[in-house]
Amino acid sequence: MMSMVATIFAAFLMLVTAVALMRVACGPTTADRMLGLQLLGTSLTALALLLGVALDRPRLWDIALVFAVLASPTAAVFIASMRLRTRSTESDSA
Amino acid sequence: MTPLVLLDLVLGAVVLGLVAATLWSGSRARMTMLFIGFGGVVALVWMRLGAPDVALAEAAVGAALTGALILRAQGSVPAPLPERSRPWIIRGLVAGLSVAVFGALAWALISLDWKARPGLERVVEARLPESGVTNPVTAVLLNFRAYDTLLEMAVLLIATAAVWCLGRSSETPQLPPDDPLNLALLRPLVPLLCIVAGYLLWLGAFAPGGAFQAGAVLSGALLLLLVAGLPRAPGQMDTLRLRATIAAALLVFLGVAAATAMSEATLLQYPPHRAKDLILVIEAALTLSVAYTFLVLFQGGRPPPREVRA
Amino acid sequence: MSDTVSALLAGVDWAAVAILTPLAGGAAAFVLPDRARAIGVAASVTTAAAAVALVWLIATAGPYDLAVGGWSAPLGIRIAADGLSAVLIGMTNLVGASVAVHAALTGRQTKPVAEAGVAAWGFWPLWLLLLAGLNALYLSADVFNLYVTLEIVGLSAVGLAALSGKAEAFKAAIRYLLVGIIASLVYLLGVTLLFAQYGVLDLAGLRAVLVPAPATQFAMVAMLAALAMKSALFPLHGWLPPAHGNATSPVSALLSALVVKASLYIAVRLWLDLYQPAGLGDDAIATVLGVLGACAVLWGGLQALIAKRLKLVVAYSTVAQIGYLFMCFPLWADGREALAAFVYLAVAHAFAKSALFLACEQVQRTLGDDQVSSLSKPELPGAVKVTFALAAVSLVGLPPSGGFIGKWLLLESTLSHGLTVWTVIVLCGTLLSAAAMARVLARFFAPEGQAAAHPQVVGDAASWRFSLTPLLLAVAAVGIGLLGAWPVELVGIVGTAQ
Amino acid sequence: MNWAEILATSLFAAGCFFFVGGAAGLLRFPDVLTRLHALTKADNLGLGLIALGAATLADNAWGGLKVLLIWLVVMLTSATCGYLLADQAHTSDLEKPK
Amino acid sequence: MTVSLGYALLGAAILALSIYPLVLARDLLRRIVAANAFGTGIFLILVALGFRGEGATPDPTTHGLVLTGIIVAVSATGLALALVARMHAAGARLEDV
Repeated sequence: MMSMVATIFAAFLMLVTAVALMRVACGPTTADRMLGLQLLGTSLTALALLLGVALDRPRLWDIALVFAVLASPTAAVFIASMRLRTRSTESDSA
Repeated sequence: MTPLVLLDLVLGAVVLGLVAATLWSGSRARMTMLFIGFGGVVALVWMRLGAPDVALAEAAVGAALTGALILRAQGSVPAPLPERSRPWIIRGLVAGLSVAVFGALAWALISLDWKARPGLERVVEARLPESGVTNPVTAVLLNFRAYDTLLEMAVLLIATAAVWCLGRSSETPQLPPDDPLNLALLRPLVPLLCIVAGYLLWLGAFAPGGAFQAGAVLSGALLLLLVAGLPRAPGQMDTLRLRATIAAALLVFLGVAAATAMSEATLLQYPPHRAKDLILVIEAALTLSVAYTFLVLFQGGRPPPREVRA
Repeated sequence: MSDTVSALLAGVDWAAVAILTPLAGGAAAFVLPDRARAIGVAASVTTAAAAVALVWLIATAGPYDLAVGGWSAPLGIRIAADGLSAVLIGMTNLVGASVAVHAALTGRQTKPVAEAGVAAWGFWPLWLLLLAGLNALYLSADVFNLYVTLEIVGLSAVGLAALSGKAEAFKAAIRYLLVGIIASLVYLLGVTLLFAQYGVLDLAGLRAVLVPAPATQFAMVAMLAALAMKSALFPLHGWLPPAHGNATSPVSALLSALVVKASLYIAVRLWLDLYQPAGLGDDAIATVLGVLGACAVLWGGLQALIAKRLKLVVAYSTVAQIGYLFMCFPLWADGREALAAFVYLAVAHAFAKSALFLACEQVQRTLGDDQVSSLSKPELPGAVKVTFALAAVSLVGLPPSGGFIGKWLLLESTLSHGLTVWTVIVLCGTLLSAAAMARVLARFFAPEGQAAAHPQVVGDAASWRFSLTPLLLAVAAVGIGLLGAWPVELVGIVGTAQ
Repeated sequence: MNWAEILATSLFAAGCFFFVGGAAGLLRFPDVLTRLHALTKADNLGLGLIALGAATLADNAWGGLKVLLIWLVVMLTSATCGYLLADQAHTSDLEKPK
Repeated sequence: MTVSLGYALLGAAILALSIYPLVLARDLLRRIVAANAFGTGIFLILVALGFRGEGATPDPTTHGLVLTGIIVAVSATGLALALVARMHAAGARLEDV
């Protein structure tokens, strides 16, 4: 019973990820895309938790943990790369 | 229609739309960012198909690390000029090829006997007690097909050596250095990533997890240290220790291979009572090597030697 | 005497030594850059010795076969070698060790290409790991393991191709890498479908169960296409000349002599073992391969004839030689009889081509560039000219060289199959490559103008260090023709299980 | 359904509601900073509720702890990165469409 | 059974969708991303093959092969991206390859 409920919620949450992906696709600024990815990351974490319940495999929560901890390096690399690029364009124009 | 079918359909539609949106149109930024998302969504597919080991690797390697690599490249390579289109005949041919490949592949897949698919799960299950671990995927990777994994370590080392031969690493992207807030917030994450890596390594013997996943998570910690601009972050100097860490997995694996080949057993045949320990030792070395390899791949070149920096 | 030698050798698993030594050497050369050259030469020579021992044992005691880790197929991976693998392992290790010695002899003179900051040590780890990959590839009897070895070979070859640090070399390397990645993925797709249908990855296991089914046939065609791409079969050869022509000379020698043979070997192995049971051993595909091979012979020959740079002449001649090797495929419809032709052509080409590329280095250093038009300057040392002449004898296929025997066997086979058109093409190709080589040699041996008053020879480019190994390799290319029936007998050793 | 399952179901439902709110904000709000504002609140609350729901279903204490740890990590990450992103969006040309 | 086949066909579709950009895209980065997607398509077929229905033990061999494939793919991607960056630094144009 619980697995069925969780499956339905998971399918529903998949649609939320689709919305997040739309923001990633449409931008318009790169920061918007990053925000979309951030929502995607959070909803993927939630989805991993729900799938663990839905498929009755609590081991899948470890994947949620990996999603959660690896969100910060990706975001940090993103912001750092943006800084590097802004600085290099500034020095180009100077 | 059961809920699971509903989930399958939504998941399939999202994946398909995502691939098309990533590859077929739009700016470079759109492609890169969507591709990172693609890795995450694919990890869900692996979970759905009962492959948590693969899902862990995809979440860590496919989404996070490949994403970091591509973001870095995107930062240092400007987008090309607006695309000149190729002659229509070539485009037509390639489009035709895509359709033909899909048609032939679909036909081949449908023609398979999906009710009685051959597979090795029975054999693996039967021999699992002899492997020294209880997670069948770890048994496959580090015992039954350990030779593949040994050669795979060579692939990682080749990638590192080749990247280093291209020249010195260019400037590393860094977060704002003068902001105490981000350091204060990032600092707890680094030990946490290390703990999670250790947890995955330990888990691999009996549950989904293992060295590759652990190594990828550990390299997340190393990347964080690097972009946070900490002065003593690892991987910034070309030292003996760095090179030895990168080569450690291959060397340890080779040591085991040589020892087994020289003993009465055959190549890579672990003594049964030692199998568990040997696998753990190899996996520990593998975790470290994988983590540092990803770090130097991210840097995209050979770091300067110690003297230059001092 | 041979019994004593065999008994002495039998105690050691030489195949394992031939794989593990270069792997360990590669890792060590990576960790200790200061010692890389010494490690590189020592590991290359040790590996070559192990390979010779392995070939000896196969020749005297029969095929090699080992279930790695004691896990028999289908669970584990098997490594095995029959006569065909043995010949190619011998070729790889002898040529490889020679090139390594050459690189060590001449490496001291190599000026680091400072502007690109390319690390000179990089050759050693990459070459040793490439060698390990090649040996593992020839020994593998598992289709997925073959994929991993293909990746080792492909990635290390790309790394080596980029070593020269020139912008064109980077461009050629990325093109090479993309082709390699696509080809590997297509091959992996084939492996996936085979596993889908049979749940088996072992070659012998597959041969036992293969049936003509859609998935199998798709898999076989995909794998063959991928391997043809990796072997630069016409018209998928576009990546080869820039990659081989812009690399440093030892690297060009390794890529041209050894690396293209690796994917070709897998194609032959699959062709001989799996295509008949898959219902694809019929004429259609074989004819396509043969026709493409013929096109490659003519096109490569033509391009070699008009190329402006010496290294491009040599690189296009590789395209043509690969064509000959693919022309062998239609002759195998009923068994292994033309295998000897294939092996002779492949081995003779490996020796001759490595000799040519290594000799190019001395030309480049002496003349400052490698334009064909400047080859008539009289500064060139005699050893280079002799090397070129000997290697040309083998490439063109004049008696008594190895190339001659290969072409003779090929012609004999085409005639006995009644494939007269094939015969004509082989002869045309021979004429073309003779013309291309004559174009170079004519300039060598008919120098124009005076020697410059102040020869601008870089360093000691005239030294024996540069000419010794190429000369030996060229002599070997000719000398292979004098080995008699021994190689044919060796190729005839067929494993029960590979 | 026992009480834990009922509780979990309602927590899941509430979590999904917040996710929908976050997604709507991300889609409809006019610029980066307002979107950021909507997002950081909604997705953290949404995940928190779903994590709480999952924790009520956990077999053992470690499972429940792990789920709560996940929530904490996501909150920490999103606070840091949201801050950095806002900072970056202010000081650079990020807001210009690329 | 249908679940496996469905996901295998999804893999085939991903693979087919990535062929065009893999072969024809002018931007090298796009070709590299397309190669990764192509690989994912193959991995999806493999994992779908190993799937044996809800609750049943999947085939761990396919998972092992996919894990090996993922690591090989990221190595090749890392090398390719470094080469592209280096090519750009050396002044070659990215769309001429």
